[in-house]
This record gives sequence, C-alpha cells and structure tokens, in this order.
Amino acid sequence: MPEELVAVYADPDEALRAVLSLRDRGVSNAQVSSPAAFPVVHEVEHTGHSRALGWVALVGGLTGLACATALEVGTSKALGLIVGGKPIVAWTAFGVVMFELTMLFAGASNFLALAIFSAHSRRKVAKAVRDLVSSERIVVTVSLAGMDPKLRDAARGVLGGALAEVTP
Amino acid sequence: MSEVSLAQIEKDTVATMSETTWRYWLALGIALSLVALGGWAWSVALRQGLGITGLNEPVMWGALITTFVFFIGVSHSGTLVSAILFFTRSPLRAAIGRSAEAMTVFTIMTAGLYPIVHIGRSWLFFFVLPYPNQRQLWMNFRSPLTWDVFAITSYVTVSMLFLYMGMLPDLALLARQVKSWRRPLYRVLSLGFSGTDGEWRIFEKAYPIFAGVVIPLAVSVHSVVSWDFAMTVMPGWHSAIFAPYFVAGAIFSGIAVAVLLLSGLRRGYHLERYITPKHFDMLAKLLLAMSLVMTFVYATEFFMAFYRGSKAEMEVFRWRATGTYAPVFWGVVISNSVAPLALFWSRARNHLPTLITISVLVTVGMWFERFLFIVTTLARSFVSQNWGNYIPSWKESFICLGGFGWFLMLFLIFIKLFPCMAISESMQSQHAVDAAVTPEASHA
Amino acid sequence: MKVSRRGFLGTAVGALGTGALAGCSDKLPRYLVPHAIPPDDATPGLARHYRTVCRECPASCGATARVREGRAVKLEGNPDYPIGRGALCPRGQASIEGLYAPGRLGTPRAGEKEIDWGEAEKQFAAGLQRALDDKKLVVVVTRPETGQLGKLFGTWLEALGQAPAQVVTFDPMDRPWLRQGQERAFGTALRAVPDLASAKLILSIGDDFVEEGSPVEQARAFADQRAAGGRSIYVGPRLSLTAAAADQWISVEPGTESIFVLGLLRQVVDRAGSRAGLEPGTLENLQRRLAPFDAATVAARTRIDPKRLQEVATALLSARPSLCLGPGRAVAGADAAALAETVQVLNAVLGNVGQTLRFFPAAPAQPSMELAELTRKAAAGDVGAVVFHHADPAGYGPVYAGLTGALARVPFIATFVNELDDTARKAHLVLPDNYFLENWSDVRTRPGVVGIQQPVMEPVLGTRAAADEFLAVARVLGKTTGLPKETFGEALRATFQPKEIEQGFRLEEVAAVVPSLSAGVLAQLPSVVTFHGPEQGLPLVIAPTFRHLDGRQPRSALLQEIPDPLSGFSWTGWVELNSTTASPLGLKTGDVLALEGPGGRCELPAFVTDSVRAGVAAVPVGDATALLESKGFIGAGARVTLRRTGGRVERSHTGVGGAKGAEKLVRTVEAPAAALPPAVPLPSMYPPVEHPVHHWALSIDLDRCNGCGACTAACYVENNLAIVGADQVARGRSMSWLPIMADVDKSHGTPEVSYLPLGCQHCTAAPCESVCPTFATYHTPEGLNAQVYARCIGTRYCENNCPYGVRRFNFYDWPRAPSERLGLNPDVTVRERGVTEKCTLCSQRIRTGEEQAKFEKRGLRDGDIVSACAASCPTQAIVFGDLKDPNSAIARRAADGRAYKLLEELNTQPGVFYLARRRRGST
Amino acid sequence: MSRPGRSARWTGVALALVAIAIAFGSFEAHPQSAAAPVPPPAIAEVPPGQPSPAGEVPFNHQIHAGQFKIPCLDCHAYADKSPSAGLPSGRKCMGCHKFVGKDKPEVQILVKRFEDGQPLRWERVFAVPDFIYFSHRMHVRAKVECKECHGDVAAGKIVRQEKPFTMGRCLTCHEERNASRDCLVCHK
Repeated sequence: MPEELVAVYADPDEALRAVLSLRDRGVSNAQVSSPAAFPVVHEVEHTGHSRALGWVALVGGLTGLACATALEVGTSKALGLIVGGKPIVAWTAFGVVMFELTMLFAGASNFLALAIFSAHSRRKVAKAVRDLVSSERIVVTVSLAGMDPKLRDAARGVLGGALAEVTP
Repeated sequence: MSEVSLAQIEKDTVATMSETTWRYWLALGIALSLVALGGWAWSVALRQGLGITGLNEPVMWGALITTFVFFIGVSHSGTLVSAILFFTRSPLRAAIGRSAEAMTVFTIMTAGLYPIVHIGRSWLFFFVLPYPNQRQLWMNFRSPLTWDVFAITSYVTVSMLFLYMGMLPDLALLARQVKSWRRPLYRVLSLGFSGTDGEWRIFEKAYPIFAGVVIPLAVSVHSVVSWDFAMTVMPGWHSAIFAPYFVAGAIFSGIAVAVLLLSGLRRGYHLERYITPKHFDMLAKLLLAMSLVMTFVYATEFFMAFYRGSKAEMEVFRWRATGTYAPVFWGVVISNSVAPLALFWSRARNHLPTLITISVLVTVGMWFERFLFIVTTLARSFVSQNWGNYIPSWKESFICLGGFGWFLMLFLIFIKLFPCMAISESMQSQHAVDAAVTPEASHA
Repeated sequence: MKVSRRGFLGTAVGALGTGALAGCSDKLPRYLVPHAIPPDDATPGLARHYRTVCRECPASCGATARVREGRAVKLEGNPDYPIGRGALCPRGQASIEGLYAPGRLGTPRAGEKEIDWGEAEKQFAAGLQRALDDKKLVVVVTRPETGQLGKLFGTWLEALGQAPAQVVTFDPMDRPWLRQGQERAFGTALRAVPDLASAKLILSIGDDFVEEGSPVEQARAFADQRAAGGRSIYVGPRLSLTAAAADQWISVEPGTESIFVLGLLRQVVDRAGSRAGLEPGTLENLQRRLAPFDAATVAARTRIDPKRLQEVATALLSARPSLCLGPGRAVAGADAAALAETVQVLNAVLGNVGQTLRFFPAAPAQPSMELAELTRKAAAGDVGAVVFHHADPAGYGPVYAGLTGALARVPFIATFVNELDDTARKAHLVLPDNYFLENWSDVRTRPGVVGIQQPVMEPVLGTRAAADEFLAVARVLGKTTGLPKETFGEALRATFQPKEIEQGFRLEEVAAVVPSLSAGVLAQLPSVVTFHGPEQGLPLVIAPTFRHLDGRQPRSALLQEIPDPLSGFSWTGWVELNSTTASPLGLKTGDVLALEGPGGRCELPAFVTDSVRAGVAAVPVGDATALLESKGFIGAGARVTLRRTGGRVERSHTGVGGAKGAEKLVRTVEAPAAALPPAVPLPSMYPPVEHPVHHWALSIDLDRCNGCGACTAACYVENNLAIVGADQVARGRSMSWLPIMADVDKSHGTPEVSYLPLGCQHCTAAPCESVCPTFATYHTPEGLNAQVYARCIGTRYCENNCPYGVRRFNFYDWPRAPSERLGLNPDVTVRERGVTEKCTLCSQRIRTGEEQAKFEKRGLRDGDIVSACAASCPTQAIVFGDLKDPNSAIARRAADGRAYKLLEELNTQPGVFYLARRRRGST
Repeated sequence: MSRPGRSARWTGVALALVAIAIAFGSFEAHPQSAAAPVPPPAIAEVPPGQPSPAGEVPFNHQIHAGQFKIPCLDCHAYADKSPSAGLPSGRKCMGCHKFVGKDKPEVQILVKRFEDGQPLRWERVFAVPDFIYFSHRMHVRAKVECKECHGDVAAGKIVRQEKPFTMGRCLTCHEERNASRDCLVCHK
C-alpha cells in the first residue's frame, strides 16, 4: 500500500485543475514538482523560509558594509600615508568600496540562502518523485499517511487517471 | 511566439548544446586564433616590457585601456537589460536573457584581463588585492583603481551568480534529461534543485532580490570605471557627466553587441521561433534611444568645455574635433549618432541586415569613442611642451584583438555547456501565452 | 661620425677593479671582497670628496668628485674655486660618463693590434729614435695644456735634442680673433677678463658667452647682472641661449655685423667721443675713419630700422659702465680680428676699460709652433714624428684637411687618447691615457688662478698617465736631461702645498693693467663677411651649443640624449631655418635636408623656427665642421645649399610651448621690481597637510635660467637615469626627470624665449598620489612626493593624472654596459621595467644629510643638503631648501613677489615654485 | 554529426594552428627593433636556514665570536661609523694571525693570499635588495643588537640567515622602537 499518491501531468493546466479540485475536496497537502514556475506551483499551500530571504540579504549587505568600513578605515589608519592632501580616513572616497561590498555580500548571501532554504524545503518530497519531473511531466503528490480515508478516496478520485507507479 | 510545445522548447535548447555545425567550429577557430595571437603578443610584452606598445610620454594609456573600458561597457547591458526585463515582466526576456547575462559575465571576464595586461609589472598584480601580507601593506582606498578592483570583482561575482541562479531550474531539468558526461555535471551544478513548489516559492522570492542587487551594482560599476577618468584633474576627463555618460555608453555598446550575438545564435541554431523580430525591434528601439542619449552627451561635453572657459579643456575638445584624430572623431559621430537615426523607421528596425550593420558600426564606434576621449586628453593636456600623439603598435592591437577572441571563445564554450535560452522560463512564458489564447483553460 | 648607443653594448670591457663592496646594480653580487690592505681614508658606504678640475673644455672649472667604494660617481663644482664657484655645465656633468664609457681604451694599440705597455714603450721609442736618426722634427700636438704639462712637453723635446718650440696647441674652439683684436686695439698682448656682473648694459656682437668661453662663470655673471637690473642686447643671426637670455635680439643682414658696430661706434664717438679721454689724434683719426658710417647708410646696409641704431647708442651712452663683447663664432668671418678691434675701441670710447673689462698681462708665452707651420713642414716631409696628446684634428672633417693630409707623410704618429678618435685611427701607436679624474695636472686658465687636477680614483682600466709615458720613453731613449726623475704626478704634487691640493687651486696676486688705445687704431676697418660656396646657397651660421662645444659630435651618450631645449632634437644635429625661408620650400621641422657647403656635405633634419634670421641656415658647430672649407678655424663665411632627401627625423617632444590655446606656464613681470598679483588661496574640503619638521622644496628663478641643461645632466648622473637611445627618445620615452621646456612668446614681435626646467612639482595635494592603488606614491611628512619603486606595479595612472606630465615610465629594462654599471650611484636604485619614476628631490641626499646630522647630533643647516640640480646650476636659478626654516634661501625666495606655482588653479599646492621672468622690453 | 560538420571542425582547428604558427614564426623572426629582451632582475638571495659555503676560507664564527668572544665591531669595524658594516681586511686578519693559529690550513690560505697581496673572497650571506637603504651605524647607534637581525652567529660554525629580512620585520621593530615608518627611510 503506497503511502503517497503520485500523479503525473503533461499539461500544466491539467495539473492546476487537479490541484484546485483536490483543494475543493478538502485535500490540502498536495505537493507539486514542476519544471517551470507554472501557475500551479502557486496554488499549493506553502510553508517555508521565503519571507526570511529579504532579511538575509539585508543582513548580508550590512555585513559587507561593516567589512568594507573596517577594511578601509583599519588599513588606512595602520599605514597612515597621506595621499593627494586627503585625510587618512577619507569617507567620500571610501563610500565606493563600501557600496560595492554591501552589494556583493547582499547578493552572495541571498544566493546562499536560496541554496540552503531550497534544500530544506525539498526534503518534504521524495527524491524518486522529483526525478520524474521533466518538461512534459508535472508531478502532483499527495501524502496519504494519517489521512482520513474519505479524503484518500477523494484524492484518488481526482488524480485517478494520472496516477503513476513509483518505486521508491 | 508561435505554437510550440513545451517539450519542443527543451528539445530545441538542448540541440544548441549537442548539435555542432561547421559555423560553430569556424567561429571557435577564429576565436582561438585571436586568443593565440593576443597571447603571443602579451607574452612578448611580459618578456620585454611595455615598450612594444605605442605608448609614450604623454599618452600612457591607449588601446589596452580602451579595450578594457569597452568590454566593461559591453558587459553592462547584459545583466542590466535582463534584470530590467525581469522587473517589467517582459515576455521577451525568456529567449534573450540568458545570452545577455552570459555576455555580461564573459565580457567582464575579458575586461578584467586588460588592467593586468596593461600594467608594467603584471606579475605583481596581487598588490592591489586586500590580503594580509608580510610587508604589512594594504592598498589605497582613495584610488579609483582600487574601486575598480572591488567594483569589477563584485560585479563579476554577482553577475555569475545571477546567471547561475537563473540557470538552476534548467540545470535541474537537464540533469534528469541528458545522458553522457553532462549528467553528473548538471547534477552537481543544479545544487539539488528539483522544482518542488516550495523551491519555486523561494526561487521566485530570491530572484527578484538578486535582480534588485544587480541593477544598482551594474550602474555603479560603470560609474566607477568612468571615475577612473572623472576623478582626475585632466581636461576632458574631469567632468561630473562622466558616470551617466559611461552608463549610457555602456548600455549602447552592450545592446549593439547583444544584437550581434543574438542574430548569430538565431542564425546558427535556427532559433527563429524564440528570438523573434519583436526582440530585435525592442533592441533596436533601445539602441536608438541610447544613441540619442549619447549624442546629447557629446554635445553637452563640447558645450561645457567651451562654456566653462578652461583653456586646457577647450583645447582638448577643439583638438579632438579638428586635430590628428579628427577623422576618428567624425567617424565616431557618424557611427554612434547619425547611423542609428535610421532606426526611427520601423522598416530599418525590422530589417535584420540593417540592424546588424548599425550594430557593427556602433560596436566599432564605441571602441573608438573610448579610444578618443582617453587619448585626446592625454595627448593634449595642460603642458603644451608635452603634447604628443599615439598610435597603437601592431602587437598592442593583437592583444586587443585577443580580447575579442577570448570573449568569443568563452561564449562559444558556454553555449556548448549550458542552455543559451532559459528553458524553464521559456516554458513558463509559453504557457502564459497559451493561457492568454485560451483563457477558459486556466480558470476552470 | 655618430656614436650609436646600442653599438656600445657589444664592446667588451677589461678586468675591473676589485674592492667593490656595495651593490649598485640591480643584481646584488654573490661575493664580497674586502681589501687586502684597506686604503687609509676610505670607509665603505660613505662618500669621499676630492677636489679636482674639470677638463671637458679649456675653461677648466673647479670640480669636486664624489667617490664611493673607490669609484667616482658624481662630479660637482668646487664652491671655493673662483671660476666655476660650485657649478658645472652639462658637459662637466656628463664628463664622468667618459670614465666608464664602454668605448674607452684600456690597452695600447699598434694599428689594429692590442699590445702591452712594454711593447708600446718600445715602439714609441723606436719611432722617435728613427725621427732623430733621420734628423727630422719631433712635434707634440696637444690640447691646451696651460700648466706644467705644457712646459714638460718643451723640456721633453729639448731633452730629445729638439727645439722646445715644437709644441702645437690644438684648440679648434679657440677664438684667436679676440686676442688679435685686443692686441691691435691696445698695442700689446693682454689677457682680458670681462666682468659681466657689474655692467649696466651688455652688448654682445654674436658672442654666445652662455655657451662658449667660460660658460659657467659667464652665465652666472650674466644672471647676476640681470638680477641687479642690468640690461643686455644681442646682435646676431640666431636666438641662441645667450640671445634668449638677453633683453633684446637684433639680427642684421648676415655678415654686416661689422657695419653695425662701426655705425654704433660712430654714433658713440660723435655723441661722447670728446668726453672719452682719448688722445686728440686718436679721436680725430676715429672720426675720420668712421665718417662714412652714418646711421642711414648703416641701416640700409644692415637692413635694420635707422632708429634702432640710435636707440642702441643711446642705451650704451646712458648705461655706464657697459660692456661690449664679441664677435662670437656665429658672426666671425675671415676679418674677425678687425671687428674685435672695433668692439674694443667701442669699449674704450665708452670707458669700459678698467671698469667692466679688466686686462692682465698675458702669461709669458710658451715657445710654440703654429698649426699652419706644422702642416707646412709635415707636407714638406720635414717631420719625423708627431705625438698627439688629446688632439684630434682629423675629427673636424675638412677644417683641418691640410694637416690631416700632410700627416700621411709623417713616418711615425703616436697619440694619447681616452677613446679611439679619427686621428688615432691614422696613428701608428695609440696610447690610452688615464682619464682626467685619474691623472695629475694643473691648469692656468686665468691670470692668478692655478687649478690643481688631482686623481680621485685608481685607473679603471689598464691606462697610464700620458706624462709618465713621455718620461718613460725618454728614459728608454736615454735622453732625460732636465726631466723629473720621479713620476710627473709626484713632481707636480711637490710644487703645491697640501692645503692647496685639498682646496683644489692656488691663487696668485696679479696686478691689472689699464691699456689705452693705440694711436693708429682702426687702421684697417673690418670688412663685411664674404660668403664662399655655392652661389645660390644660404649663409651658414655656426651655432655653438653645449652639446657640440668642442666642435665635434659628442661621444657622451648623455649629451646626445638631452634634447636641445629649443629645437627639441636629440641624438642628431639640425639645421635651423626661418619659417619664411622654409615655407616656400615646403619644409617642415623634421624633414631631412642634405647640406652642401664649400668643404663637404652632411644630412640634417630641418628645424623651422622664428628664432633664426630669414635667409640663413644655422647649424650646430659639431655638424657644421663637415661643411667648412679647410681654413683652420670654425666661423662664419660659408654658404650652403639645401636639398630635401625625403627622410624624416622625429623629435622627442612636440616642441616648445606657447602654442595657441595652450596654458601659459612661464609667467613674466614687466619692469625689474614688479611683482605678480598675489595668488588667491583656493578653498579645499580637507584640512591643510602639516609638515612637522622639514618641508623640502625647490625654487627655480626663470629670470636666471638660461636653459643650459646642467641641471638635467646632473640629474641623469646623480639618479642613475637611463639613457634610452635615439629611437626611444623619438618615441617620447626619454627618462629625463628634469627636462628643460622652452616657452616662446611671440606677442611682442620678435620671439622671446624663456626656459623652464620642469620636474616633479612635489605637490602637497598631488593628483598622482590619490590615484595610485598601491600607495607606491604618497606625500612624506617632509613634503616630498615620494615614489616607492618596489611597490609600483606600473598602472601609469599617476602619469595620466599628473597635470605637469613629469612622471616617467620604464618601458624596458634599459640596457647598460657592464662598465657603465660601475658609475652608477649606489645610493639610488636602478628602476626595473614596468616601474614609474620621477624626480625625488634627491631623496637619497636628504636621507644621507639627515642621517649625518643625526649621527653628529646636530641640527641641519641651510645648504647641508642640496639637490643635484641646484648644486649644478651655473646661474643659481635653482635653489633647494627647507621651507620650514625661515632663514633659508628658499624661504626668502618664497616671499619674493615674483614667486608663483605652476597651474596654481588646480590647487595641487606644489612644493616647487618658480620666480617669474622679468621682462624689460626693448630699448 | 554530419560529414561537413566534421571537416569543418578540422578546418577550424587547422585555422587556429596556422594562426599560432604565423604568430610565433613570422613575428618572432623579425629583428627586435627595440631593446633586447632582458630577463627580470634576480636578487641573489640566500634562502633562510640554508647553510652557505664560507667562501675561500671556511671562517668559523663559533671560534672567533664564541670561544674568543671577539666583539663584532672589532672585525666589522665600520658598523658604527658607516651605513656599511664592512668585512675585515686581510691586514686586520693578519693582526692576529701573524701570531696565532698559523698551523691551521685555513689560516695558511689567509697568510698566503695576504703575502701575495690578494684579497680574500667571501660568500655573501646577508643581503637586502638593491632598492633598500640600510644604515648599520644608525642601528648600532640606536642600540640594536647585531644578533637581533643576524642571529647568534657565535653559535654556529657557519653563518646562515636564520630569519628572512622581510619588510614586516623591519616595520615591526621600527614601530616598537618608535623609529620612523616613512617609506623613504629605507626605500631608495
């Protein structure tokens, strides 16, 4: 007895219809794996860290800013060389590198967050299921574990024709 | 976009990677030849010294720095255009965004070589990097060249990540689809991305943030490069207009190069279904707009020089238009300001050979435009006793050509290894188009 | 003959002295070799200074050699010596190059074969013996040797049984007409010593006294004269350095300078002759002889404005004492002695004799032989042996063709040289003499002054002192009567007190005489110069330049490399043509012309300019010798034709300043005492930079600078600047840290040329510093714009952002011959390729000076530290010092109303400042 | 892959090879108009910790400075007077060796060379690069012990450079002793 229903759709719209009708029938734990961000992926209830991404980028950016400031002020003071009649700590001139490092760190931390959060979020879907995904295969899975038998039947009914055998 | 099945998109894209025509080999052969030529010329410079260039007393920067600025300029529009199209939700982005981003990464990788090539002691290049050393020395953060180091490394890093990030869904897709040695490569590179709805949510949140980082960074990088000149005291360089002028020029030359690359890709891989006249029309309009901006900038520069009344500056601009380099100057005016005016006519915009011709003119014109403002200022600065001239030597020109070969080589290798169109995004926008055609289908 | 620098490099150099400790090349030695027995007075790592005399030209200025680890590395002036007073000209600065020149001979040669000294002495003796046996003459031909060496030649000849008068002094740059003119005017042989400094007006009849004669002394005196408010007028066909430094340049029809002077003399005699204290007969005689030269006739013949002549006469009469000099080489024709006589009469009538023109009895004449006599006797086959001593008549092309031809009939020719010259190529025996810095000698260039030339180091190569070889050969021949037993050096040394040797000279009391005009003066009026040569040709003007001062192309690579300040040519001569002469021919500067004169031909690039009179062709003396006929002197009188060859020669820089649209770097003030409008302090975002202890700076007085280039040459030697060769200079890659820039102002009719030494300005807010990514250049607490070569990666950004364009880039590892490396200054590193360099204000001297003061636990005094350029400047235009010391000379200059900084409006706050040139306008 | 594609691949490769051949062949064959290539200057450094040969005479610091406790300045006599410390002259060596150690073969070399009037040659152990100015006398004056830089030469038979002369070491010491850290103090 599989613990999970796996349905495969060639057409994103069909997958969307399936997900919507699952939701109509009270099945709310459907997962979608899709080759592209078709509308269907937005119709599934979602829990994740996506809200934190902005904050991560902000913190990353501020870290970059702090690093740049420390690097510029610290090294300039350590050397204490006068150039061009400018002060040792020349804020106007330092602004550029501060900006660049802020952006670099923000971008890099955003990317890292993406990688980590994605890895975290995909753990809910079995690897064998994810491997089914291709340009013509959008996979909808419904975990049956601990589910009301009525809902199980409803889910089976909706996904009916598209169900696929998955050997884990 | 006409009726294309989603599988067809993937198939066509994969074809660009797996099918290799004689045109590809010819292009790669040319690229490698140029790289060999440039590499040899550089090796002579390393062994003997920069005396092999045409540089001399007043003109200490020449063709090499011109090429650097030129490639930085070209690098601009790729990422910038891609990010802007992303924010405007333009359906045009899917087909051209990837190549534009790749163009950015590779031009900036090319540009980054030139400061190393052009300095007198290339082997001590690491002196400009911040790292703790036994000398207890650091770099001068007041120098625009130090800003350059940070700006360019940041920009190349962020552009690469941007390209890579956008490619993640495609790599995931390909890791499951293709066979052969590519499979483990894509598997590793895809970072396990599998297209679950959770991942898509995160992706769709992270990508705009990243694009938001990219745009100001892109603008800043070319501003910083312009400050290499504007922060000096030299007549013709020391001007507040330089940052916007450079950014505009960068986009201008970038679009021209993008037109050339895209038309090449389209022709070489029969991507007419994806890279459509609509794309070229859009690029042509952009090109025209930037050309007008550039014309305005040129006029402003001259106006400012003569309005301000600085003797040295007036002399630089007078000489630029009438002196030794006058033919170059007027050539630049024709290619950058006059020729693109043809794009006011939609027939010119939609006639690919015309557009390509104008793009070639603009590409060459922008290189010479950079050459002009660098050389004329140096050759004609304050001390009239030091006035001089500069003509690049052959070996120096070879090093510059080598850069073009290098860029082309990297790009050609890239399109063999990675999808040059965003598969996932194309499918998404194709689906959106389909949905728009049959609205009842999506909202049943 | 051109010396190719690259050609130097293949030359092998013999074994070099050991005992070297410090590394002064870019590769450190692997082995250290201490002395077996250390010299008593030398400490490795510290410089020793020895007083000696510069022998580059007969002026023989006092010199101080700086010696490090047994090697002379720099020549400075001798501040106590009355002639040079601490300065040296560019030739003097470059002379040290000859010591380590790759072309120097170290072994005697018989023809092409190298032989050892024993064999050489044997052959020398055999050659002389043959002449003695054949009862033929033995003649010594020497460069001017005014001291004991000159006497030795006579004694030596006498010992050989010859007449002591068989000594020929060969000095092609001698101007005998000046002596002859004096003798004719005053009736006796006298030695004139002009006092330029105290003249209120100097009138030079083509006399380029800044370039020729005793240039260091004269240039300084001229600058002092100007500073004291004196005025000066130059009459000649060409705007030489002297003419440029003068207030007024008058060019008359070529060859008619004598008419001008006669006209002037008539004006003066008419207006003030009666008050001149002349004997009535003399005055009458003068009036009679000068009668035909009324202003209108003179103006017509010389083609000048008649008013001009009266103006000059008025100026001469109102500014007393004045001083008239000349005629110089540029205007001296065959009848120059008569013109010189006229000039002296003018001086006498103006009352300058005894005032600004002091006379001393001429030194008792050494018995000698004229060159013409030698030529005659040699041609007749009466001469059995000629010994040349640093004399190269064959090097002057056709000028001495008579002698050169006659030498073929001389059976034995020996020559003492440092480097192979044209005469040496014809000689049977070539004997390498020690360089003058390795030899003892003495010079008497001026009544009352004996300069002592002492060796400052062991000979670099296996050379021997020429004087000792004369003695050695006499010993071999067994004819030593009257000759010293010991070496010449020991004998000479014994005649001086140790203190005199230490100070480098001896002063003797000599009484001046005041001669009066001889009664029959102007018995023969000077005639107009007649020009020989091709009919359609242009009169040839000989242009004396520092580089070509001995009349030949310089062997010195350094002198070749430094461009002529006005024409901009280096490594080549040039032919100056007025633009009105050149433009009908379609000539542009740099077009190569074939010149054909009465004596021969040469090819030179054209220099089209307004600084030479229309209708003449001016050629530097070194190139002009190829064109002159065999007259035995170098002066005016030839005509040359010009033909275009189609070739081009590029110049090192685009030329002179003052172009339309250019920033004006040279500022001028009208009237002697005027000051510039005070500079408005510019606002700054930043607090001012403090210099806690010292603020080293340089000041350059443009009113004193005459563009001679001594500072440039001194800088090359002191700072190990690379000599890059003709090709690279033409590409604009000269490494000069202190080039001389010319500024031509044409707004007042005749061009007015100012010279501007332009080195690093040591800005306090230096644009170059803030753009360097690696801190390779920064502002030191002592006010220097420092360049740390080890940190430089060669972005050249600093060079781009230097508004003064004074930074230099090492495009290559510039080649240096192994022997040249010995002459490098060990206190300054050799910059590797890819590195930017520039004037450091001689930071090595500052470092050494400060260290020495600290070591001696004392403070620094003004003058303790002097940059090489300031030390060498003949006119003291350059002053180095500490701006923080209110009593320093530079601080006084900074307070001068003429002080200004270049491109002040950029707010770079330079540490180097200039004093504006004083413009006095024309008469 | 079609046939024309394959041949085109070879055409491309051939084209590249030809270009490389042209680049290296024809251009290299041109006479160098400019300065001849000169290899970058090398500084003959003795790597730290490497034993160095002692020149012609295997001089033993252990005996001289260790056993007999001869002060450094006795032989390196200029160290307190001049920027250069100097090596002892042959005469200085002979001052002692006229009397002592005459039976030793090393000393006999010394005596022989001295009598011939020839200098001895020593292998250089310590060196700063050419662009550095180092003044021994100012360091002696500032009471910097010789061994702070040169190590304990009395401890070993053969002197070796134990610690590298790096800029960082100079700067640290200058900072500790409050000496000038201006670049031009050392860089020439």
